[in-house]
Amino acid sequence: MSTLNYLGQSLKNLFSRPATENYPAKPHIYEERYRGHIENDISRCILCGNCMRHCPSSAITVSKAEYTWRIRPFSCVQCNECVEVCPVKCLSMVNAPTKPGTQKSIIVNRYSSEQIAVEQERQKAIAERIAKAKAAAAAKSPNPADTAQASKENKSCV
Amino acid sequence: MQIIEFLIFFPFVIAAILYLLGNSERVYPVRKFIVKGAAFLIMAAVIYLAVRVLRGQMVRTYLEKADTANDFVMAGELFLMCLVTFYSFRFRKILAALLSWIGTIPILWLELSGRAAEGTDHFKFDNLTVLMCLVVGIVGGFITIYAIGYIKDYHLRHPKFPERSNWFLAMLFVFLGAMFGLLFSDNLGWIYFFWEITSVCSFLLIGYNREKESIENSFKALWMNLLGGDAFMAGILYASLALHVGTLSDLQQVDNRAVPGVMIVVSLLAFAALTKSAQLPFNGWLLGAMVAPTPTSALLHSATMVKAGVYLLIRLAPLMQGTLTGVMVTLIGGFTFFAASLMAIATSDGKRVLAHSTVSNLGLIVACAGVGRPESVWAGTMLILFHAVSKSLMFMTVGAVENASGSRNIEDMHGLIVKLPRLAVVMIIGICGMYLAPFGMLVAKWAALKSYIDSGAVWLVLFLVFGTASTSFYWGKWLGKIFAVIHKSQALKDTTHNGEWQALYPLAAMVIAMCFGFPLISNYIVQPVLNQMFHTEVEPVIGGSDIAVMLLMLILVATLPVAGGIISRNRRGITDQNTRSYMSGINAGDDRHFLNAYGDAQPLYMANWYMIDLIGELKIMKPCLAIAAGILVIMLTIIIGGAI
Amino acid sequence: MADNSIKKISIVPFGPQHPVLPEPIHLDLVLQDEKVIDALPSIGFVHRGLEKLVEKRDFQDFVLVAERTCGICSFGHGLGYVEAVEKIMHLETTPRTKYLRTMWAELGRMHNHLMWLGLLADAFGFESLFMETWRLREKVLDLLELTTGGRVIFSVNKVGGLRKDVTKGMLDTIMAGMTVLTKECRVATDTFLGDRDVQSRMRGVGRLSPERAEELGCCGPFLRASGVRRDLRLLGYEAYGELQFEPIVSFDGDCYARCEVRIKELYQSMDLVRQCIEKMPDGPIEVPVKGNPNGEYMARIEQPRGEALYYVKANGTKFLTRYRNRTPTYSNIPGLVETIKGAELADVAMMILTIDPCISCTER
Amino acid sequence: MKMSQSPWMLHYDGSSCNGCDIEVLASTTPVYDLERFGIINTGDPKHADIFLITGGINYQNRSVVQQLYSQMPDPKVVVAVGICACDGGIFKDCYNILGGVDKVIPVDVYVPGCAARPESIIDGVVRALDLLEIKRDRMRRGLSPEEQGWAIANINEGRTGKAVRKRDESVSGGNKA
Amino acid sequence: MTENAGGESKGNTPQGNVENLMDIRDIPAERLLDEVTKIHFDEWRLVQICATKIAENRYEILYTFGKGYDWKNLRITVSHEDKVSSITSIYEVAYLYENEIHDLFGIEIDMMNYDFRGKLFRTGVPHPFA
Amino acid sequence: MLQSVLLGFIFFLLAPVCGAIISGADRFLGARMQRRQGPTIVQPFYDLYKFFQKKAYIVNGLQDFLVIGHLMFVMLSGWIIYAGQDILLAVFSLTLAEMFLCLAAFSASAPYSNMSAQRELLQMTCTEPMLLLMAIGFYLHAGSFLVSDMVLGKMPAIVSCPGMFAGFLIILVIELRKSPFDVSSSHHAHQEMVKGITTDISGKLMGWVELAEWNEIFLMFTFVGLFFVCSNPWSILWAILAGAGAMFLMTLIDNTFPRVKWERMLTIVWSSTFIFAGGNLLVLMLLKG
Ligand code: NFV
Ligand code: SF4
Ligand code: SF4
Ligand code: SF4
Repeated sequence: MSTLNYLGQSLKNLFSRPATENYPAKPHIYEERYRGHIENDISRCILCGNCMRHCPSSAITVSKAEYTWRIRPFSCVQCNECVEVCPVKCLSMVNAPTKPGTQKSIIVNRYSSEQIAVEQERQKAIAERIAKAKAAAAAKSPNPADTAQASKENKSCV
Repeated sequence: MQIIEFLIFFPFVIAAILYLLGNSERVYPVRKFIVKGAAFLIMAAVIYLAVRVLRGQMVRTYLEKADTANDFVMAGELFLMCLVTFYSFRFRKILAALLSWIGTIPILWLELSGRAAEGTDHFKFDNLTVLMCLVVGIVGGFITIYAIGYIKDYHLRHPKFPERSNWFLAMLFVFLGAMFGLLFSDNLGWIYFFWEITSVCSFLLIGYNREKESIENSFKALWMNLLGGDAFMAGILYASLALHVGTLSDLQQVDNRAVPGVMIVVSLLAFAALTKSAQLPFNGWLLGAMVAPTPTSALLHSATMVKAGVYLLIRLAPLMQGTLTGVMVTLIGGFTFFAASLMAIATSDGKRVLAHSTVSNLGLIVACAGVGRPESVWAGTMLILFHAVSKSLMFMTVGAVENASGSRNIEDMHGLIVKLPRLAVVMIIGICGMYLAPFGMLVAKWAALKSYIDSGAVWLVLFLVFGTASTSFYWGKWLGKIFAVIHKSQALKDTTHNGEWQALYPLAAMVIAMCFGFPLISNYIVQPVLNQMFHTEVEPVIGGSDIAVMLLMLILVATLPVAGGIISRNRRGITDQNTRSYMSGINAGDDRHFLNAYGDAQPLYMANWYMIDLIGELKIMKPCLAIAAGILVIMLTIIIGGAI
Repeated sequence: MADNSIKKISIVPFGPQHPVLPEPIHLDLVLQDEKVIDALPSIGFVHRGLEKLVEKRDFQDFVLVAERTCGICSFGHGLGYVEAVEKIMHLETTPRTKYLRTMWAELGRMHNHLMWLGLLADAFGFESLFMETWRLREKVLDLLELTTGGRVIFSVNKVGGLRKDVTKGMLDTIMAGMTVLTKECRVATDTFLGDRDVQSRMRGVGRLSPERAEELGCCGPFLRASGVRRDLRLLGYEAYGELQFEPIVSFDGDCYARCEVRIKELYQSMDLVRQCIEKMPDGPIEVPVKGNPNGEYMARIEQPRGEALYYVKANGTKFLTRYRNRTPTYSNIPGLVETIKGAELADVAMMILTIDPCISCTER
Repeated sequence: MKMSQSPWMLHYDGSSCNGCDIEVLASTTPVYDLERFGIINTGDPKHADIFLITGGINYQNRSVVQQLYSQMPDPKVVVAVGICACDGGIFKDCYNILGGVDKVIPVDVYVPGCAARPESIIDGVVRALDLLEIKRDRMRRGLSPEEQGWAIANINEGRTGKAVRKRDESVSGGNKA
Repeated sequence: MTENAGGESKGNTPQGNVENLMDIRDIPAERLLDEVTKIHFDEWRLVQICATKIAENRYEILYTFGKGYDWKNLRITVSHEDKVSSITSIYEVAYLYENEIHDLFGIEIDMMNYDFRGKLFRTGVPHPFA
Repeated sequence: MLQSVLLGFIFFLLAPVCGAIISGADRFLGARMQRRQGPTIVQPFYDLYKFFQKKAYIVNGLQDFLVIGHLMFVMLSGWIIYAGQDILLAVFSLTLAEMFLCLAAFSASAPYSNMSAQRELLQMTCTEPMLLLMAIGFYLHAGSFLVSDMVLGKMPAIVSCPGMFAGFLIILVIELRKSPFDVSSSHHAHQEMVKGITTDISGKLMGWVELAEWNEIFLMFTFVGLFFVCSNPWSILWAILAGAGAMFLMTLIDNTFPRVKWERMLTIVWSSTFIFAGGNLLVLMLLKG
């Protein structure tokens, strides 16, 4: 037992440099692994919606019809789940956090016009194929289950 | 000087009338008229007397031969003894009777055997007398006025007590008469007689309810006071037989260096005074006396009777200066001041706090008297004045609050400023008068401190500073309770009678007026007392610039409400909006409830600090009594042994 | 008429918003002067109902929710949940996983204890000590951030293994960090344990006897400070069975003892981390998970605050029937209420802190 | 001199997981030291200018949050720290979570992150300082709270236990719908 | 206690084939107090109480007791109509768990020593787990 | 007379500035002792400016009036000292000022305000004996309570009153609301009393309290200085140095002690007052004869 245990430390602290990082003036360097925010390389994204389904805080909305991949950064808990489930690994966790804002923004990634064109092309092709297959199947035997099977397979191989 | 006879006899006459009137409903108006009339007459008389004496600056002795009166006094003493004996046997408290016999029989023997020393005159009055008369007459007068309304309410609230209000009022007047007698008498025997009347009066008044507790307490008061009376008697005996001195003024003339025996007398009288002013080993009776109806407490136990003790001490002050007796008295006084103020912290009953505070303040005065220097006597006298007015005001307000709200517990005075605003303001004035800076008591304390330092009494200084600190604690928290503003609480019905207001307002006004007027009081009333007492021109105790600063403080305090008014009028300037008080974010709609653990609105209750476990009466009363008793016994032994 | 007519009891709310409480808890305090003569807790200001989310999130994703039960012992929550599910699915994780999990759990304990020390210092009004311990805590957080990518929420566990591996360089950094911390923590911990004034605040305050502590269901350091030697790490889950350590007990049962236990645990954790790194095996960090769990199990692990239970009941689908988490604070609350009674108001904050309450854990 | 040079903050933990909570505390400690900006972490709403809330709003703490907000003297800003405070975060589907702080009081700055980093908190607070200045000017010009765009949560009167429950239930119906 | 009748526990669960990895003994609700008294007499401590909804208006309540590092569980099955008797008279600390069960599941618990009357958690939705 | 009145007004000029600088320096040094960068030294001015920019939400109509009373009497006691008047009256006036603040807290009738008002009263009980004894020490040293007599003395008061000085340093900790004796209200964030007596005071009103506090701080350091000044003009330098030293000491103490509980505070302060100041008093009185 003793008194004034901390006196020395207080004095030492007084004469040593403060531990403070001068943050806004001196930018912080984030750890490489730090989970800051999600970015999507939309050119590779296939809008499969896997990320949307797995996101625990429903931050991602994928809309095939609009060719958009939306994320609400003010809802994203940076769990990295979407990155892990993305089949084409187009998502990445960037190590800088989202800046605070006065509004809860939404980031919308939309296919570029070329991409849309390509995609539309492909959709059309698929639709044609399906239509063809359907017609063929209908001609053979009208079994709806098979059709569904087929369409599912189609989807996943896109 | 018929006025003296008037002051002594008139109250007795009124008492007799009041008693004979009985207490049926019919006589109330008459009685009210008589009491008020008598009170105002007494007040007028003392003021008249005061003006005359102060203008003349004279000391007058009076009534050289008074054989009939002497016989009368003897008869009276006998009567008192019989009365006490009767009551003691009736309630099986033989101690009181014994003490009474011990006190009375030797005196009677002394008188009858003719060995009593012949003094010069039986009556004497000087500025000190007049000052005390003013206190007794004016404060006492207001208290009697207050008592009429009070006692009526009291019986309404306590139907179980037998109504004897005629007797009650009569006793108050008897007491006033006795008090005047005590003040004017110079003859020690007479002083003793009146002294005993006050003791018995207080005994009777304390036992007014005739309950078990009040009877207990009344006998406690009686035996303690009679014990003091016995010491008084012993003093008279010694003075008469050994020194051949029969009057107070003769006693004062004796040179205490030449005649060491005089210190025995002084010590014995001082002992008597200590019991009467409820100093520490004897403070029990004053605390017990709080069972009596409030006017009793106000009159006997704050304003007047207990002042008889300190009055005597102040008279003896020049003799005590620098002697062992002085040391004894200052020690007891200082210690009482400190200990009683500690005990007051741990008390929540309003009247009991007042009782402790009275004891504590009397301790201060006693210590002042014990020091015996001009400044200290000045301080003591000022303290008597301010204390009498403020304390009786406090007692009466507490009584009125009790009548209106049903409780005199300080805890129940929470938010009094909203509940009973008028009484609260009066009470605030009273409390401020008791201890806050620019008010009277503080001025006196300033002087007391100075004189203690000058007299070199280290212990006394320490007692004073620590005692002052604890004093502010208990007054502060009381004041805080009053000031608490509870959101949305309603005013209670103020049942205070007109008659009570007629006493409260003037006294409150007096507290304030005396604060502003203290330089005048000092100059015209107190300073002459000192001059007479010390037979020199005593320098003004408090300097000019100090007075200026004190007045400045007063003016600041006085302008505060005005400033506050202006601020409140332009509320937008300073404050904008009312909000709820902070309760960790769970006020339930108002400032009085919060959401408790069960999710219900729980009324908030805030109590004051009492530190019962640290300084509660149960904890420290006994040690304090032991210490004080030890001091007394040891010092008395040394003094008396030394003198003999 | 001695003072029996006295009303000297105040009833005041303590919390939910109160500067000494980092988290909302509410106590109705009944005070006499400042002595607490009765206290009644109420909780629910942080109740979110996350246990019910198992019915909406699949059992793999739910670990992300589970670890967000609490930002302080988040690693443990993830671990407990994952353990329960793995047990039901009869999965045996790889050795490296076990060691890494153990290491992180101990790092988590360190950051928790340092945080707690700071808050305790603050509760008895020692601000500079608070600053000091939190400065040290930042170093632990840096290590955690380096390895997991999060400062308080780590998201490294998953059913069957880990999401992230740790490189050799990182392990070295941690090793170095431990050395620095062991050295730097000394001044602060010595002040806690040695300073007379600090002791005057803690010694003899909030005593709890071992029998009573058991009866009230206390756990963790709170219990061990009362002299009961119970530390669930001795069960040997994950890699604990292979590490050398001895549970820390103290016998006074007062605030000082609790502080002592936690400080010793702080150093013990440093040691355990070192042991983990030294023994760290190589190998894969996950095993494949097939199918859905079916069954029930109650996993129990030693969290920084004591034993935590994770009850999982699965039904063969990917959504669980029930996930229940009984946290150490939950079972410590009766003990807290017991110790608060008779304490002083000034001690209440400290007393609340000496059980190291975690309300988010408690209320889930 | 600017009033934003001395913003005092009040921190209240809503239904957070503590993660953001300790990060807020951490940002007052040596490494981040909010006091550089004149910020004092006060525990008293009546002295505070910035209201930092972590965690979402649940049915029990919503009146607390509103009350604390109403006890802060104008001008004041609210900073929601962490995803939970922004919109309920990972718990937004829980039965007892109403959502973000903006469900009950107007929020001025949202600080994202789970948990929000001290750096982000500093950014957010610095952001709030400008708003504080703007609000002060608006207040000076005598705009009423409504014109200033703040909804004063009027929760002062008549809310004893039962009333709270009732109102909460009715609101909850609306929100969930 | 290991004489755990696996069959019994299967009977209670709708899925039927839940594998039981813990030491659980199913008892009828009426016997609860007797059993708990016995356990208390053997100096076991109460570790936790937990309720689970197994079907519409069917709940099982799991009482866990511990002694050193050993644990054992009792389980009763109740519905809203039943009144579960409180074990607070035996284990005083059970009040938090029982209040919680009452608040979240709407199961009536009789004679608790601290009854928060459904205000422990004050949830927006009454009995969310029911 | 006029001269002294005018001299007293110097206080009104000096106090806000010096008081603010002192508390700013304290905050700065304190931060550095905690290894933080900390605010700038002029931070208190920003704070005050901020307070006056804010609205004041009051809980009742008495508060503003009582707070103004507090400020007025703190200023009055400063004035008394600088006008060379009676130091004892300055102490009394300070007590009155404190009482006003307590009442402002009491009037809120709220739990934390009320409890800290009780504690504040207790703190006053702790400090008052020492303040009075300090005045007495000065009296014994200079032969009068007048500050003007004291500063014109040959010797500085520290020569005869070292014990008083030691005792005063202890209560200075209370008066400056520093740990370990910051039981009623603290400058640190985490205190069981929330913000102590000022808990229910907000906005502009808080500005007045803050201003009063600067005055009080400056007054306290004036007392420290009074121990060192004498007729020698250089003594003023000593006084300033002593003030600076005391300030540094206070900051250091603030950062090396935990807060004590009230009972311990009472015993520590009263016994140290009794021993240091009482002993000093005894010696002085014996020397005087
Ligand atoms: N340790 C821990 Fe927890 C868990 N489980 C507990 O009460 O902190 Ni938030
Ligand atoms: S999972 Fe990957 S590919 Fe699929 S929508 Fe999301 S980002 Fe695009
Ligand atoms: S990181 Fe997590 S929360 Fe964020 S978008 Fe991806 S899955 Fe959703
Ligand atoms: S945002 Fe994340 S870290 Fe912050 S409180 Fe919510 S869950 Fe916890």
